[in-house]
Amino acid sequence: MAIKRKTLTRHGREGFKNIRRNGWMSFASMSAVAIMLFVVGAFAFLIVNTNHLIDTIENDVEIRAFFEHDVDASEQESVLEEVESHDSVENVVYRDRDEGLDVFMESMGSDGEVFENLREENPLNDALIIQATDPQMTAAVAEEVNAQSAIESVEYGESILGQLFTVTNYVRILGGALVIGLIFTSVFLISNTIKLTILSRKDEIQIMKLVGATNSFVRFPFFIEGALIGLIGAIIPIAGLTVGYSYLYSFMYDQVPFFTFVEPNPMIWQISGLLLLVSILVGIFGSQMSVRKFLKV
Amino acid sequence: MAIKRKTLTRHGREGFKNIRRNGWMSFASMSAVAIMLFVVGAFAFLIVNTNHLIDTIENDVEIRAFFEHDVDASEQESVLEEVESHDSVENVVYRDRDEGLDVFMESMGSDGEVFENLREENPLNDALIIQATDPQMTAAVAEEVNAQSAIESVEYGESILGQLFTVTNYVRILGGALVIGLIFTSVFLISNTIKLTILSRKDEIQIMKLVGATNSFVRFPFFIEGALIGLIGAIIPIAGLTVGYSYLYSFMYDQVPFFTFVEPNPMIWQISGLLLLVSILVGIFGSQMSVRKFLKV
Amino acid sequence: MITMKRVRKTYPNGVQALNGMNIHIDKGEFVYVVGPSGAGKTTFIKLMIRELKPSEGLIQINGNNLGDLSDKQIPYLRRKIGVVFQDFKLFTKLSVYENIAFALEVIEEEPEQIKTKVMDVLDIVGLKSKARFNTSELSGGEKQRIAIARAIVNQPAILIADEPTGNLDPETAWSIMGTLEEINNRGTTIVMATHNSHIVNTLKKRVIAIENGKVVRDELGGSYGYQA
Amino acid sequence: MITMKRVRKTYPNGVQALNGMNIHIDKGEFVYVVGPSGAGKTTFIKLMIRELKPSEGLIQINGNNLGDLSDKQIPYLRRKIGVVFQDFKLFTKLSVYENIAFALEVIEEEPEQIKTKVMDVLDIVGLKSKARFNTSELSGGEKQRIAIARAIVNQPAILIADEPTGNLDPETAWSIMGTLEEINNRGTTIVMATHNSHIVNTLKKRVIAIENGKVVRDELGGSYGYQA
Ligand SMILES: Nc1ncnc2c1ncn2[C@@H]1O[C@H](COP(=O)(O)OP(=O)(O)OP(=O)(O)O)[C@@H](O)[C@H]1O
Ligand SMILES: Nc1ncnc2c1ncn2[C@@H]1O[C@H](COP(=O)(O)OP(=O)(O)OP(=O)(O)O)[C@@H](O)[C@H]1O
Ligand SMILES: [Mg+2]
Ligand SMILES: [Mg+2]
Repeated sequence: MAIKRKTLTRHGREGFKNIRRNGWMSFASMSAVAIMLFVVGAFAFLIVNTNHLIDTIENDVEIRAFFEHDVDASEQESVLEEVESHDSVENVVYRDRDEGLDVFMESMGSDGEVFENLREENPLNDALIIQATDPQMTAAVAEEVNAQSAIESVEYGESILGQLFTVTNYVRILGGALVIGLIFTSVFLISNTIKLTILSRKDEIQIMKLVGATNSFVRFPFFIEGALIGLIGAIIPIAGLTVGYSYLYSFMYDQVPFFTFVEPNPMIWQISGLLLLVSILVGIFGSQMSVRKFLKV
Repeated sequence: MAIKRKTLTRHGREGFKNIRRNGWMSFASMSAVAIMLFVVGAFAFLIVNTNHLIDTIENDVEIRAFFEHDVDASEQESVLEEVESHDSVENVVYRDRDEGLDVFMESMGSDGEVFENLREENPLNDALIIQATDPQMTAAVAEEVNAQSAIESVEYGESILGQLFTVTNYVRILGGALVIGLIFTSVFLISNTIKLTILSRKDEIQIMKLVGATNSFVRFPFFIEGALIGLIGAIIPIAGLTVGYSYLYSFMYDQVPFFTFVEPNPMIWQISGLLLLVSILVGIFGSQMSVRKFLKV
Repeated sequence: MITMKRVRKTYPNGVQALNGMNIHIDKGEFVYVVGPSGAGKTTFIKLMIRELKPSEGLIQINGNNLGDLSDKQIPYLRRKIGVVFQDFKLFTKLSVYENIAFALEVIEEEPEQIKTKVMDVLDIVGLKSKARFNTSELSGGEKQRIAIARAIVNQPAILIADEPTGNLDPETAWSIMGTLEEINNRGTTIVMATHNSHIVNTLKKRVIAIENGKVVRDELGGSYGYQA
Repeated sequence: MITMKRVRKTYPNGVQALNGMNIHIDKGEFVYVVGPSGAGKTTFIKLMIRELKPSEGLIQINGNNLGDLSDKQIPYLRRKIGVVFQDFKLFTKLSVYENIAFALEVIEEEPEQIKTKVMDVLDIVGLKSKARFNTSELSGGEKQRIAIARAIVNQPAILIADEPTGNLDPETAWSIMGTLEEINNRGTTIVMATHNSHIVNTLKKRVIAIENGKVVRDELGGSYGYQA
């Protein structure tokens, strides 16, 4: 049964009018939407950046595989090639003992210079610097490399690495759980608020039914109204979050060179779009669920 | 004008009854309270621990002041004493070049052993390890110490320290602002929800007034009701947070030895108590503010 | 047109509002339903528009057995019945005009037609000048007249009025009765629950008297009263 | 007891509901207020209990000039006036008993006294058996009688009733009128707005007729009607 065009126009108009008629109530719903979206949005940014930080940290994990002192260049070369061809290896770099000392001295800052006199009788070994495709594969790769007879020892901070991954995995799971929890919570809270505003219109809905309105005739304006509440409620938090994040990003960029946030573009638009979509859907969902209860007349 | 005891009893009874009479509405208010308290509480724990982490990091900041090679023991002693008596100095430890090498080798892990052959012609200097009372005073203290003629140079990670404090101060301010914002937001959202439930009782309130009830007679049961909503709404999130945090604390304690959370006891009780108090006050505030609008009959 | 057979209605709280009602009203009739307070008049009306379902018995409206109608069909039944509710049931947040227009929007009347019809019916109940007012700004009698206007605006086959003159002064009440007679003359079946003995005794019609949820008297051209 | 001088009331939407009312009612009087729908009867009543403030003019109740009363004093004024509202104004979520008891709780009556008084007054209006019912489970006439019961339960000095028999069958209406007479005989001043010409013409009392917000007739033992 197709809805006539004039009726559709009427529903749209009523939806808009109802926002005004229930002025204070509409405002209450919209502010609930706005606040929860703000919280969820801010949290989403936090999670994205935490993940980014974790990735950065994890990607710093490297394996240093030291050659035996008596291994010659061609043998080193063939080991390099073999490691390179390994499935779980992302990247291998050869670093001879000289370079090794440079890197070491540099890492010591101004203290490092005092080690310059080590260069003659350099106690370091030539090494391969290996990165696993998946940082969590590091230990496995290191073991395999260590099995090679040309390799004297491997180093990859094994003492700390297990803990690091425990923590990062934990943070990831916790963050994910929190985001999901927060989203459910927001959906609940927003539809709760919308339900309260519609509860006060119970009589109105029942009168409509008694005067001969079909369920869909009653529902349609509420559909528009719900979508509008979601839409309008989303504007302020999205604008706020967008501006706020861009500002924070450039602040971090200027002040903290060793860690940058995730670039606003396009992440910010993806999150905003998602928030907007969810907001409108929740508005519609909340109003439709609430109206439904009062249609049984 | 003192309220009679029987009237007080009546108000209390009505307050309780109204929670039941407005069943679904009361539930909606309580869940709004519960959810917001959960968010605020979780955030409070997050902030407390972030602060704790920052403190831990900041307290790791130390100044290494290296003596000139030709300074003798007694002179070193007098410098130590002078630094020790400085107002902004928390703690000074003397570390000769030998210990310095030990510490250095240890910090290098298994790589360190190769430096053992440096011990004979140790390139390091004897040093003072200084901690400032306030980590943010570090730079100032370092400069003063460096002014001493017996001191060759000072090291305190100056390149990174400015950034560290920028970040930690920023995180502190941001965290504080967020907590305050979140609290205001929650207060707004909760009283918003309560307002919605009371709005639907506008007629009821006006009839009371028309039948001769004084403002305080109308208000008192709402006072009780608001307090109860705050109280009941607070139970679940407080229980959840308490259990959740204790669990998280012991998890971190077992799994991550290099950073422990703030001990649950007494922090958890302080935050819970605060949340409960705020919750009840917001319940009362929300209901009283909302009733107020409808008393003008 | 309207038939009830052995209809019983027991409310959830245990009150037996109808207790074996048997009624038959033909198309085009004008019937007064009288009875003491709490006799079951409003319950009887609620059953006809399926605001309530009977606990027992058979109800036929316009040839449809209400028990056989699905929830989806109920709105179409209701559109054929105009009802003046005892408590008016106006949309409190809407204007007088919007209240009446709603009944026409529901049946997807043409927008221009809506305007004409609403103003015509407002003229009939004497409240044309208050079209733009909010219903909360009306006196008791004015509200009642808006309820009447809404019930008749889409020219229903059946008009049910529950105490439609309870808040009207005699003069206005008579003018409304004139309107109802006119509508009845054009073929609309009218069922009017009333306590107004003066109207019942003057404008003689069929009188169905209900007491304790049963028909105790059913008399053509009867007078007010319910002692059998 | 009740005095109005040159009282005008203009609603925010511009309607002039009262247009220079002058009225004086003595203690112990029984007065009918009649007038067509929208004449201003309910507005007149709302002014007396300060539900509304007059736009102009002087109102005295019980020797108090309402213009001089502070907001704090209004409740005490209202407790001396029992009102049967045209739209009942019952607490929809409370039981019949609780509705009536509220008027006594407000004046801090003793709990045992409340019980006795509520049941007594329910007996008077014939609804003792429905004390525990929710008001939403009542018929129109039953609601009206609860409204009457609440208005008289704390024996107010003045009883104002706005169309108190509009939803009652004649028999019940007469029983209520008997109660009002009795209360009046015990000294209570009664002001009753009504459209029931039969009652006004049978139980002869002072009749004040209002039209267009003005007193057009004021006659002791007059009959229903408002053409001067
Ligand atoms: N929703 C309800 N729940 C329970 N009982 C009800 C309900 N509505 C009405 N009743 C009871 O059913 C009986 C019939 O009520 P009904 O409203 O049909 O009476 P009525 O004839 O319309 O009375 P009136 O003339 O006072 O309007 C009454 O005893 C009333 O108390
Ligand atoms: N709240 C209001 N806002 C605006 N106008 C109002 C309001 N209440 C009543 N009016 C208007 O004031 C006039 C007097 O209304 P009032 O209710 O006093 O009449 P009444 O004599 O009680 O009528 P009825 O017999 O129909 O109850 C009417 O024209 C009405 O439309
Ligand atoms: Mg009825
Ligand atoms: Mg009136």
